Parts: sequence; structure tokens; C-alpha cells
Amino acid sequence: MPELITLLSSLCLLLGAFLIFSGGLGVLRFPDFFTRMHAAGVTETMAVTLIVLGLMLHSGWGLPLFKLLLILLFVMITGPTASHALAKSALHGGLRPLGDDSNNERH
Amino acid sequence: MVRARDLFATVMLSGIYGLLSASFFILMDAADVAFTEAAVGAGIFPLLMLTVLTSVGRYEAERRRVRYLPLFVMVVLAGALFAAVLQMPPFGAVDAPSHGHVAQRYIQDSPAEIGIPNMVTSVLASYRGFDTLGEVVVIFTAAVGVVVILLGGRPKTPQQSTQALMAEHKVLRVVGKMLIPLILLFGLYVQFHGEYGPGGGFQAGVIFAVGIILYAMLFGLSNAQRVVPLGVLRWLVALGVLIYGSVGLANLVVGGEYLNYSMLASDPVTGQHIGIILIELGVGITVASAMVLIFFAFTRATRSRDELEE
Amino acid sequence: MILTVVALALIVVMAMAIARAFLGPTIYDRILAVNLFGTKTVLLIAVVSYIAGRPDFLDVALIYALINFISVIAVLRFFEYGSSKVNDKVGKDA
Amino acid sequence: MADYYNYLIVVLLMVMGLYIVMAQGNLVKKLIGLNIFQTSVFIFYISTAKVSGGTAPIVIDGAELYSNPLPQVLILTAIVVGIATMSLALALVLRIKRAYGSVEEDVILEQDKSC
Amino acid sequence: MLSHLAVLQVVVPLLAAPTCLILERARAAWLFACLACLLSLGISIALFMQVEASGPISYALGGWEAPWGIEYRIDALSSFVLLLINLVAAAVIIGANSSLTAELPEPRHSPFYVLFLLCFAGLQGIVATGDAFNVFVFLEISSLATYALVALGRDRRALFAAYQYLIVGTIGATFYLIGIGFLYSLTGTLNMADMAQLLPGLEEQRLVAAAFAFVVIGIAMKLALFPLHGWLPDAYSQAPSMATAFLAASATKVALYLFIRMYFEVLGQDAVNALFPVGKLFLLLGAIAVILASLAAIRQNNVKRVFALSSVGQIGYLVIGVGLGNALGLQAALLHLFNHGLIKAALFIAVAAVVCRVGGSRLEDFRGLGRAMPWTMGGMVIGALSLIGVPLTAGFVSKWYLVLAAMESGLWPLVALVLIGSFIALFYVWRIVEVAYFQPRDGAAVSEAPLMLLLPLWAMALANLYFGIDTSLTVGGSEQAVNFLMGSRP
Repeated sequence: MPELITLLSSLCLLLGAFLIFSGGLGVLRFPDFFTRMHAAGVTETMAVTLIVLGLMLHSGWGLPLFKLLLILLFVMITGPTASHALAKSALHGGLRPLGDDSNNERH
Repeated sequence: MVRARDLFATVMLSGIYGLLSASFFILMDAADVAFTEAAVGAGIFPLLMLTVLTSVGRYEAERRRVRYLPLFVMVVLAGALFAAVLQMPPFGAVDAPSHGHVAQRYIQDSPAEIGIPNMVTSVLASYRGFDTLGEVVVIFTAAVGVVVILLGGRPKTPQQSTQALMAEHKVLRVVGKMLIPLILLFGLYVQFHGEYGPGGGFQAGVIFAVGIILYAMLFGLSNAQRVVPLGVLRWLVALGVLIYGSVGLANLVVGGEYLNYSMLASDPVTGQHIGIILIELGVGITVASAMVLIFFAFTRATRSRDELEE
Repeated sequence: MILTVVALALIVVMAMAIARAFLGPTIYDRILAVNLFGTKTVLLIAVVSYIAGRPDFLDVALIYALINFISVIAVLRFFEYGSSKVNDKVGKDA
Repeated sequence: MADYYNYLIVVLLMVMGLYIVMAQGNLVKKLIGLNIFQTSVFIFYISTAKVSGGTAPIVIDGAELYSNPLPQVLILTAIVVGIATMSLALALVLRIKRAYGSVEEDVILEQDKSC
Repeated sequence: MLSHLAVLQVVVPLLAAPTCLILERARAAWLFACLACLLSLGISIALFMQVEASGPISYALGGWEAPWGIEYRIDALSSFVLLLINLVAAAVIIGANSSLTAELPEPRHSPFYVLFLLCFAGLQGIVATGDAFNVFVFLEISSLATYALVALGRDRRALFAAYQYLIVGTIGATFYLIGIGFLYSLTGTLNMADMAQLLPGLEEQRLVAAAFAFVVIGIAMKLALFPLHGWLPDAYSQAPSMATAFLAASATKVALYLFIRMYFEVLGQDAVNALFPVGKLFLLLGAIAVILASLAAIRQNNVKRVFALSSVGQIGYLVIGVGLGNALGLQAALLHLFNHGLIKAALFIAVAAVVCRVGGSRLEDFRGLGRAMPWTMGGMVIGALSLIGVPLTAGFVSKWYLVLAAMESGLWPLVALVLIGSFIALFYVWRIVEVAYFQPRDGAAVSEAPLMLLLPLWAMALANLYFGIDTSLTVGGSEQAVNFLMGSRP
């Protein structure tokens, strides 16, 4: 049983690391703000869950497990809200997504 | 950061700089310091700078030409420092003099004498308790100074309720409502957990302040001030310092030296516990109310100026 | 061993975030970069605390997440508030 | 030489911070320079505290070698002092902006000379 | 309770400040502040007696003995300086209420007292403590309180002056912090006496020199030594006059005290001079300070700036005394430290009285005040005479010792310099006296200053005279301090 847990945790961690790397690359390479936003969003939510899950499995029962859960919960709440607020204020500030031809009538 | 003319970008970069230095502290095994640096360097400092920037304007006047005199002085200073620093004991050397002598005592004896695992808190509160009293008084001075400079003496709670600008951010408000109790709870946890892990009075105070500031940002200053009126804050700031000082005086009356907690209870170790918990409480109260007072003063100063303009 | 790989990946991504902060054409890219940087620091601290075998560093990671959220909110509030009054051109960076 | 990197970084940051404070005209920019200068001093203190192989100064049955807690205590106080000075300085900047209408050093100086 | 006097000295004003904040009304805050200052004055006198009788007092805070916990060491030197600070503080606080009603709006009175008490406690904390880092903490408390006090000034220039002072002060304090960091990494302890034993044995002398250089630069900024004195004239002329009276008489003096303790006790005079000719550098800087500052003082038309610049000049004298390096030179410096504190307190309280009645401190406001405000101007003249160093005044005693010390070390140009300095001082004082006494009063009739201001003014003026004649206290005190300092360094 314990080897399965360590295997699972290392699997999650690796997957998480890969996701982060791809997200980071996306933030750099994407042309427009909103696409970068998407890339960042991916890393913020998915990768965080994977890595924290991996850490949880790695740490076993105890206070650290609870703290990790708390962190996961917290990031889960704040991550999307922050991105939402960011997108909202970007739109409010007059930034238009690329290739959005509908902005003339909506203005 | 030296080049950037846009002040806003500089503030953001200094936020990252705060985070970077805090994570550096983590690598250097300084959990408490990282905790504080994160809360202050990446939290409060950019927050205050942003409130200042709202009225000071984002852009610097003009790009300044490189001034040669300061540059020359800096190069000379750097050269001298390099030479001097090379004589320092190598980084991380176990036998360096600074680890010997005094510090060994803290590491060996503090668990026995004060009985709490977190040595940093034990040194902070008991061995060098007077420094921490000085630290609390510094925060108190800053709060009084800011209130005097910005609000001109007695802070008055505003009567009219200014509609918060973030009104249309429904999502943020809902999330805020959920988060703020969690933050305040976390602040309490850090406050009383100071002996066993990283944490303590100061960090807890900052977390409390951040929680209230978040409330003020989301729901507008006036409702925040109904929750925590300025008059009460003034009392709290003074109260914290008085708690700290009077614990010291209590030791005096009971017979020990100033700030010597072992006299408080029959057995010295429990005395230390009582003393440290009370001290941390005093620090927490002062820091939290000082930070909130400073933040309210800043927002009122920037806001009232605009009402005059409009 | 796996943890060090993850830590390395995190550090690389943080470097990318800083690059985005410098390059970012619009101000919002900068905010995004800071936000990204913040969440990655949270993870880095968590991972490092496990490498060093000291589980009680997680409080620091939690406060990072909190501070990161607050600074993003503060920046956006500055924008709502700043742009309407200081009426500078949003998006056109200095 | 290799293990002196920390101190070299500290010296570099210190010099950069001082340069910003001296060369920049904008009052707010000066404060950021001051912040960098102070943070570099903190990094210096903490790097003297690290004992290679020692863990953080929180007693756990496992470890026996600890980093030195004393500089960390000093830094905790120094950070508090730093933020206190910064908040006072920012309050002054706000009032100067309201009184002089600008935050540029040379604008303020010739306004002083004129009146 | 008697054995706890050392710590009560600092704790009384420290805890009086928050209680002052709670008392809303200005009058109650003022009364409470007076009470705290008088109590602290009583403690300092008792301490001075105790030290004179039984030698240095060592008080371990928190029950942990010297190198581990923080230790308060009150020896001959610190009790002498403590006495000065308390005398000046008591005088200033008594006159503060009436002077403030003229200058500050009502809601700002109680914060003024809070900041005043904090600055007072901070300065005492620096003098009383024997722990290097504790000095930094209390240095910050007093500096923060001073920046806020300076920013309270009416004129908008006060804000900029406070900002300049803050930048210079913070850099100075951080330099001091770096200096301690070096010393700590070498010796492993923060207690000054402990450090003094460990330092000579070290072989990394270059780092000790760097540490000392940082500490000296840091203190020079707080001391407003010649090249770094830019902030002082603005800060002191813009601050509320009562705040200036207290600061001019004590803040720079405490910085000099700190320098003397570091230079003589911790690092050892000869060890430092071997690395870097500090003594000669100080002689040079002091000489320049005396000449240039006094010359600059002549051209000013704001009386506060005249006395602020003359303070920079007088600091030059102090620094020369320390730079001479012999026992007599140090004693002259200590004497001048004490007397100059009294002189500046008298002069600035007089200016506060004038500002309180006339509303400005420009030279034209002083026209014809000799007749309109005889008591105030009388006090100012006595202070001015003491500043020049006319025989029978305190100023003369310290200048006389300075001349003796200069002659003993055979530096004749220094003696000439002291005399020229006094002559220039005479010149700018005469400008004020001439305006006050020999020009007719054209503006509105002005009544005499309120009694509450005259009382401290004349207390200080008489102190100037008293210490000019009966020098037992000052010379005796400085004698003991010098023996202690010289004695402790083999």
C-alpha cells in the first residue's frame, strides 16, 4: 500500500510540474492579454490541485495534511476570483480581446 | 526598477522584490522573518504605496539623466565594501564566532528555561523582551505620527457614507464575505501559535489588519469605519503598549527585574509562558490597530482631497 | 527527488513570470505576472518546506496566498479608482 | 570565494538602493530605493545567521544543529522599524503633494525659493 | 524600588506617552506630560547621586544577565548626559502649553505631547542602554517622533524639511545597523562592554575598520557633522519652536554621547587611530563646521535659522574636543555638551516666547522688543552671552577648557579658531540685540510673554549663569566621566 501512495504522489507532482511549465510557457508566448489570462488560469487552478494533492499523499496523516487542505481551499477560492476581477477591470479599462469583431456594436 | 519611469510598475516590481526576499529568507531557515517580510514587504508596503499613488499620479516627471556624482560615490563604496566583506567568516560556517558565545546559550537553554520550541519567539519575547517593547513603541509612534500629519490631530469618523467604488464587483464582495472571517480566524491562530511554530504577535497583528483592510476595500471606507471606528482604534493602539509595559511593571512589583516573567507564577517556566502570551497579545493589538489606523488615515486623506476637487 | 524536480519547474516558471512582468505591453499583463508569481511562490514554499522536512512552514505558504490575493485586489481597486481620476491612457505603457 | 556570494549580493543591493535614493528626484521613487537598501541589510543579517546543515530554530526532536536565532530576532524588529518609517514618509509625501501640488524634488525646491 | 531606578528612568516617559494619547483634552495631556517629566527629572537626579556615590549601575532586563539579555549600564558618562536631557525636557514641557496655543491648532496639542514624550523616552533609552541593538531601536523611536514633530510646523516647508530629515536619518540609522551587524558577526555578542573585551583580540582588523566607518558615518548623520548637516537648519527652523528648543538642546548631544561611547569604550581610541586617523579627520571637520556655519548664520534673517546654524557651529567645537584625543579635550567636549544644551534651550525658549506673542521669528519681528518684552529679551541676552563665551557664563567655562586642551596638545591654530568662532558668534548675536534694543517698535504693541514661558526661560538663563560660576557639578561630573572612559581603556 505505501509504495502505491508514493507512486501516486510522485505521479501527481510530475503531472503538476508539467502543467505549470506548459502554463508558464503559455503566459510568455500567447499574443493577447486574454489568451495569456487563460494560460495563467490553467496553471493557477489545475496544477495547484495536483501538486498539493501530491504533497498531501507524501505527507501522510497529521496537522500538515490539514494545513495543505486549507491552502488548497484558499487558493481554489482566491485564484478564479482574482482572474475574474482582473478580466473585468481589463474590459472596463478598454482592452479588447484579439479578433473580437463584435466590439463596434457593443460599445 | 531603477529605469522604470512608471511608478506603478515600480511598485509592482517592489512587491515581487518583497516576495523574492521573503522566499530567500525561507531558504535561510528563517521562517518567522519570511512570515513577517511577506506580510509587510509584499503586503502592506505595496498597499500603502498604491493608496499614495492614487493621488500622487502614476508617472514620474521626466527621465532623469544619470547623475555621475552619486554613481561615482556608489562605485567607491562598493569597492570598499567588497574588500571588507571578504574578511567575513564564510557563509554558513558552523564555527563562525557569531554562532558561538551568546547564541549557543539560546539554542541549548531556551527550551529548558522557557519551555517553548520556537526559539525565535523565546528570544524575542523573553531574553530580549525590551527590544520588542521598543518595537511596539516604534509602531505606536508611526501610527500617532501618521494620524497627526494626515488627519490633523483627533480623527473624526465620517458621517456621510461614501459609496464604495467597488460596488459593482458583486463577485468580489461575495468572495470577500466568505474569506474575511477565515482570515481573521487565521490571524487568531497565528497569534496564539507563536510559541510552537512561526508566528507571533506582530505577524498576527498584520494579518488582522489585512483582513480589516480587505473589508474596507471591498465594502467602502465608511462601513468599515462603522465596524472599527477611529476613536476605538486610538484606544486600542495605546492599550497594546500599556499591556506590554504593565506586564513589565507587574514583574517589578512582584520582585523580579523589569520584564522578568519567571516571577509571575510559582514555577518559573509557567511564569514565562504567561508573560509571553500576554506580551504577544499586547503586540498583536497594537500592531493590528496601528496598521488599520494608518490605512484609514491614508484612504481618508486621498479621498477627502478628491471631494474638495469634485 | 521528485520534489526537487517540482521545485526546479516552479523556479523556471517564476522566472518566466518575471520576464512577462518586464515585457508585458499592457499594465494588466504586469498584474497578471505578479499574480502568477504569487501563486507560484506559495507552491514553492510548500514544496521547499517538504524538502527541508519542516512541515510547519505551511503557515507561511498560506499567508502568501492571502497576501497575493489582497495585492491583486488592491491593484484593481487602484485601477478602478486611479484611472477614473488620473485619467491617463490605460494600456499604453510608459 | 564561492561562499561569499551572499555578501556580494548584499553589497550590490545596498549600493543600488543608495544610488536610487541619491539620484532620483521623485520622492516616491526615493522611498522605494530606501526600501531596497533596508531589505539588503536584512538579507545580510540573515545570511550571517545560516548554519549550513542547521534547520530553522524551532525545536524538533529530529534535528540537533540549528541556525542562529539571534539575528532573526534583530531582523524582526528592523522590519517593523522599516515599515513604520515608510508609512510616516508616505504620509509626508501625501501632505507635500497637497501643499506643493507635485512630488518632484526640484519643483518643490524652486517653489521654496520663490516664496 | 530604589534598585529599579535605571529602568524606570526610560519606562516612565515611555508609558506616559500612550496614556497621554488617551487623555483627549490638551490641558489634561499637558498636565500629565509635566508630571511624567518632573518624575523622570527626579529619577535622573537620584541616579546621578547614586552613580557618584557607588559607581556604575548595571541592571539586567528580564532577569537575564549581561551578554544574553539586554543590560542597562548607567555610568558616570550616561548619568551626566541623562541629567542634561531631563533638565531641558522639564523646562520645555512647562513652557509648552502656552507656546503651543499660539502655534498649533487645538486638536494637535495632545499628539504633540505624546510625540514629545516618545522622543524624550527614545533619547533616554539610547543613553541608558548598554546593548548595541537596543540603541538602534531607541534611536528609531526618537527619530520617528522627531520627524513627526518637525512635520507639525505651520509652514508647508516644514513638511519637506521633515522629509529630508527622515531620509538622512533613516540612512544614518541603517548605516549604524550595518556597523553593528559587522561587529556582531565578529564578536558574537551585542553587549557593548562585552564587545569591548572581545574586539582587540581579533585579527580581521579591516572589517573592524569597516564596521567603525559605518557606525561613524551613521552617527555623523544624526549628529549633523559638517558635510552631512544639510537637514538641521531647515528641520529646526520649521519645527514648532518648543520642539526645536528640546531637540537643539538634546538630540545632537545624544548622538555625540553615542559617538564617545563607541569611540572610547567599545572600539578603543588607540586601536581605531592605528587604522584610520579619525582624530585628525574630526579636528578638520570640526574646524570647518565652526567657521562656515557661523559665517552662514550671519546672513540669515530668520532668528531660528541663526541659532540652528550656530548649533551646527557649536557641534564643531564638541567634535574638536573629541578629536583632540587627550583627557582634557574629552572633558572640554563633555562640558560643552552640557553647557551648549543649556544655552540652546534658553535661546530657543526665548524665541518661542517671541513667536508666541509676535507670531513670527524673522528679524523684523524682533524690532523694538527690548522694551516691549524686557524679561524675554533679557533671558535671550544672557543665553547669547553664554553662547559667545563671555566670562562668568557656562559657555566660557567649556571654551576655556577647550583652549587649555588645544594648548596642551600644542595645536595653536585651534586656539585661534576658538577665538575667531566666538568673535563671529558675537557678530550675529549683536545683529539681533541691535534690532531688538535700538530700533523703535513700529508694529502693534506687544505684551510680555506669558508667565509659564518666562519661568523655564529664566530657569535656563540662571542655570547658564550658575554653571558659569559654580562649576563643581559640571566639571566634577565630566571629570568622573573622563576618568571612567580613560580608565576603562588601558
